[in-house]
Amino acid sequence: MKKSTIKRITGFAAIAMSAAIFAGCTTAKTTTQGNDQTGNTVKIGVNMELSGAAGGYGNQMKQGIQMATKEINSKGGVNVNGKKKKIKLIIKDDKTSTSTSASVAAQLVNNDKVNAIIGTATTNAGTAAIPNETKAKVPALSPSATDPNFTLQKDGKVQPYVFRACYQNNFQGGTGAKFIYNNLKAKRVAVLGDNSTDYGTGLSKSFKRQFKGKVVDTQYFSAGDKDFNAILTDFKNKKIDAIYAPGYYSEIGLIIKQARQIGLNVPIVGSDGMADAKLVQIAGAKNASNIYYTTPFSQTVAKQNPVAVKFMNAYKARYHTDAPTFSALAYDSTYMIKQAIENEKSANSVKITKGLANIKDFNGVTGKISIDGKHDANKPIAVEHLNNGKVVGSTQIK
Amino acid sequence: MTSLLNVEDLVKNFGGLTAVSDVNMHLDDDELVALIGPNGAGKTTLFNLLTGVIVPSSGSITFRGTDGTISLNGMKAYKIANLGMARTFQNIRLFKELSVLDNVLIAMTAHYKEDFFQSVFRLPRFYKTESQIRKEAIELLKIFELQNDLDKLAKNLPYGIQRRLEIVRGLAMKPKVLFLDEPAAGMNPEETADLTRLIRQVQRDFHITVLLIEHDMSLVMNLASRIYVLDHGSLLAEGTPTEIQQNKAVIKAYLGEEA
Amino acid sequence: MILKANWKYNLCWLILMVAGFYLMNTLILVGIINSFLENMMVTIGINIILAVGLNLVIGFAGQFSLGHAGFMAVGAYATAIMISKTPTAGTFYISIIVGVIVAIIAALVVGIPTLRLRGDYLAIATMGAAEIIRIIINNLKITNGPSGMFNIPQFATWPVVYIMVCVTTIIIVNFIHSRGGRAALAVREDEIAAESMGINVFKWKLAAFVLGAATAAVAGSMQASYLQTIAPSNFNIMESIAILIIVVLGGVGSITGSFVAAGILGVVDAALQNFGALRMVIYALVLILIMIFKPSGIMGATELSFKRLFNRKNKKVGAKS
Amino acid sequence: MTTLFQQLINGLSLGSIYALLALGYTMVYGIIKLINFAHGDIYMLGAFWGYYTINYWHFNFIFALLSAMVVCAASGVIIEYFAYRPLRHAPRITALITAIGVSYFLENGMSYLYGADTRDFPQVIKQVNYNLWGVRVSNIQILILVTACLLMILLQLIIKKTKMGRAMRAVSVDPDAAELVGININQTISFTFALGSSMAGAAGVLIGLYYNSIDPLMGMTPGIKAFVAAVVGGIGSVPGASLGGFLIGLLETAVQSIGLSAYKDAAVYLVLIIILLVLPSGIFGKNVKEKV
Repeated sequence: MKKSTIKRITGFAAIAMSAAIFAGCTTAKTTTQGNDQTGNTVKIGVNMELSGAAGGYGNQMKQGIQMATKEINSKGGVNVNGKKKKIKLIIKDDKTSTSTSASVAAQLVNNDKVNAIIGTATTNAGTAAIPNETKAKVPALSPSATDPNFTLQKDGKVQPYVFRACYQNNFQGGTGAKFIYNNLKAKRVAVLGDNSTDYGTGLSKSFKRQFKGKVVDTQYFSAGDKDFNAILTDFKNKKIDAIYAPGYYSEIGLIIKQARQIGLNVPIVGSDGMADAKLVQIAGAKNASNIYYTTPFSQTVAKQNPVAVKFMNAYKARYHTDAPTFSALAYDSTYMIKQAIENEKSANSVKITKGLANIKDFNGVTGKISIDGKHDANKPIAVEHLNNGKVVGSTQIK
Repeated sequence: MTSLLNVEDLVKNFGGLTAVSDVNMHLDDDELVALIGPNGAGKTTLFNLLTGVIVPSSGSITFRGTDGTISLNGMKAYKIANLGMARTFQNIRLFKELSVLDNVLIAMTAHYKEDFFQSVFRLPRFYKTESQIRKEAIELLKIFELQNDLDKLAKNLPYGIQRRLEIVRGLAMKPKVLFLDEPAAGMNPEETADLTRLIRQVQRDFHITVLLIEHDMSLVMNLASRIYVLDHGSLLAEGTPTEIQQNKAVIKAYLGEEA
Repeated sequence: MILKANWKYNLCWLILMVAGFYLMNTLILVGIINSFLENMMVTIGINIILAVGLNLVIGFAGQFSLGHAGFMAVGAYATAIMISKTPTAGTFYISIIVGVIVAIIAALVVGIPTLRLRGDYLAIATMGAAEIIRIIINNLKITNGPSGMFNIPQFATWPVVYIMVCVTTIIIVNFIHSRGGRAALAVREDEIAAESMGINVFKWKLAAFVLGAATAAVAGSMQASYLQTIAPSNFNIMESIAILIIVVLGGVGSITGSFVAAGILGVVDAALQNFGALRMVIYALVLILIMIFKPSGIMGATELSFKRLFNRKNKKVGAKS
Repeated sequence: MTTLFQQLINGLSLGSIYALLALGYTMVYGIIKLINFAHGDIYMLGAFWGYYTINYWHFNFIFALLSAMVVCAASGVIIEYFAYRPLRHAPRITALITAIGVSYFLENGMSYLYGADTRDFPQVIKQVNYNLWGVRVSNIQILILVTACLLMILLQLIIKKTKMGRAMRAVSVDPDAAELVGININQTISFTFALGSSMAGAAGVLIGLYYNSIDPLMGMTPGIKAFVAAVVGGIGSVPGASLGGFLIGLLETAVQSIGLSAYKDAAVYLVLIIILLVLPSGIFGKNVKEKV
């Protein structure tokens, strides 16, 4: 009787011991020099939210990446140290799930041996992929992960293999705060943010931190909500000068529509998640007046930017609709990787990482992009102004 | 000495319907009492009241426990069961998907202790209690000739054996009173004869009080020392089998006016 | 007598566990299992812990809970918060215990009122409770709101997860085959009969529910520290449903089934990554078809049992001689 | 005071949407005890049908609404026939998983075929706001409220007064006994699905028009809320579903108007749990006790 127990306990001890010993072995062996470029292609992995909660945005990004790749390949490919290599995209779906994103990243870097990764759309899925990317020394460039700490390690040092092509929340939220206070001269503001993503809450928080006037009320909604009448009715009674509403166009469009219908006509200021033609379609052109949003991808600014004009025309020709910001950001991400390869004259993943870190004044659809020491994308920011559903002006914010 | 179980002025109303009204009865140690009555007389309702499945509207039920008399009114069914009252069900309620042995072991739950850590980490003490309790269960099953069916699922047993297992399961609780709800229902004469022997054996060997609901008069008259007759929720008569057989009111209730 | 018979089976299980461990270890050392496959296996392992715990509640105690992800969240955040503050292996193991304790408290708070409900009503109430837990986490400062927490130090390497899968499974299987487990089974089979057998139905329901919640917390701790990232959206209704799917697909009331289904779904999930938007369509179709053609799940209610294997062999030998 | 009334209107209009969806849940659950997770997605199908027929076939509103009801009724019947009927005697949890599978299939199938983007619903009825003593009501809000109430009354009449309704009630109480007295169970269940799904189809078009925004995942959140509403009202009961819907709508509005918008869903679930604890089968549900 005693025997079996003792055996069991010793057995457990054996497992635990060997676990401890072999855990050391297994982690010790992973010292690679990154993934080299092989054959006639440069492999770029796409770790993207193609299904699940952010599936809609992920698919827009996929379109941008595919467009850029097609363009590059039709011109012969990427110039790797004098030789033209075609880009091979390996697109995988992470379901908007952290665990799947980690698995996708592992598969891309280990099985497919990609040289660089574009993705993910959301911060949460992105951070889950970082350990696997770092282990394999493959850079990941996210078109739209906005959390300020996304590119940082716990101790505040930069994540060596993680980059982003978009603004981080503090910058964009701060810009919104400055614009509302300085340009709109609004002193009493209500915040209505998307509480189901880091994007909406992150912007709300940084806005509140940096706004010099008074934030009268802060309310939240979740992605998928359709009825905002209760909150807006409440806002209407609070004598506010403006609403700051960071979120995506699908909900902000409804907020604009419902605010105007209950006669709440104060300016509504949002972020680049709003910069989509669908915003006006959902809100209704008549309602989409007195609307402002911070964006890198201003349609008016874009007219002076040949890269952007080309992109917008190509997008419209292919998908029969105005290009969404997400597609533009993903399109830029693809070209940034191309630029990094050509600058470093190598498509080895470690070299691409170095190339990405050194990108300066890259001419993208979303403006002149430079990667800073925190691997954030620095680019000019503009505030676009909508009236009757049309962009009537844009203001550069310094 | 007071009776083992004492029922006074027991009433149960369901909405406007009185299912049991002003029932007085008592059960003494070691006797076999039958409860008879036409269909819908409230026999099973009375059982449910006594075992705590339903709560009486008024009246009292008291039980002589080890330390004095306890009122059972409003007590939870499992607590009443643990005082020493076991029962079977009219429409057999065995744990169908479990083995014969498990059915009996479950009934013994209150009679042994197993600490969570003992059982989860399979400490020596666990094996000790487990083997002891199994031995006990198997011995009990042996008495009722079920020792060869230990691992069979209860639902796969023949009907008569299921009835028998339900009685064994009740006995495994080491009860002071055993309530049997129509144990002979659906049995052929041969099975009924077996059952009669069985109940007698139970009462003799285990020295417990048995209260029996039954329609089979031969069985009742054979076994019971006293009989209660229930009709329309109230007690019609009480007495020995011979007394009941000659009671005019009872004959009337059973055979209708013309008798 | 029982003891002698039992240690043989126990030894078999022990050998199986150790052999599994060394097999996996060797495959990693020779490079057959790379970090992608390791990732897949760890995910499967975490899902096994979750499914086995939920199977205890649904399959063995017969209580339809749809709130498993809520308890997982409790464990995940306990670990994430604690090891982000003090990143040591010791803190990690303490954080698992803390997660389990908090999950037990949460399970008591949720279970004591709701376990009076039956069937679908219980399901919807537990689902609501889990959502409440998630919404609270989503709005707290210490949990970093919807952004979730990342850069969590990795202490849950695959051997840790492997051992946790073994430990939680042993605990639950041993619980099922003991006094408490039998009482829970009686509750599942027939509450009224169980009550009249002197079984405190509510107590055993609650015990199973709490034990299930505790293992879910362990799974949460593993996930937080293995993935190094958690967010409230990982623990929504869909996650609870995903765990339920594993349990039902494997067979309600079969621990072996939960293992098999978690494995199959893990492989299918990894294989479908290439299908983009089509993946969930395929997944849904597979799910519907399996349910229609195998309504009781892959394993039904049967278990892999060395005892039965031995007995079968003995019977054969007996027949020959 | 005006604000209070305005919020009341907001709550009622939100509630009428939940009520409309809850009706379908309650009917299907009432008859085969299945939480039809795909119900919210049938509502989505209705909205998309309206979107395409109005945009491309230039249906007028009434015709789009009626055709959406027919199409959704048909898809409900087809889903029941292929996915649920084979499982009628299987464990209920199996049927539930199948329902979840169907829901995933519809959501992701639509995303795959038509894209996961949000799109704007054609505004075939011009929205007009009426101002009554400072309280604003739009014509579409009134339309939805009236439709919800009319459909509820219609359903109640069908269930209480028609032969089919009697059959439905019989099947819901005891399918075996119903079959013995000559009721065609398959037909009755199909009819129930048709009826419930056509409600969802109507809701899809109306809500599409009201909010002007539809997407393949639009059925998920309201679907769960509507189910909660049905449970609160007492699942299986038609007036209960409507009452539950309005209750949830008002509650959400109240929580948001006092500034706790982040906890609005938590409040809904909390009230759900409390109501179930006091009334274990919801407000109008019958508490069936097991006979011993």
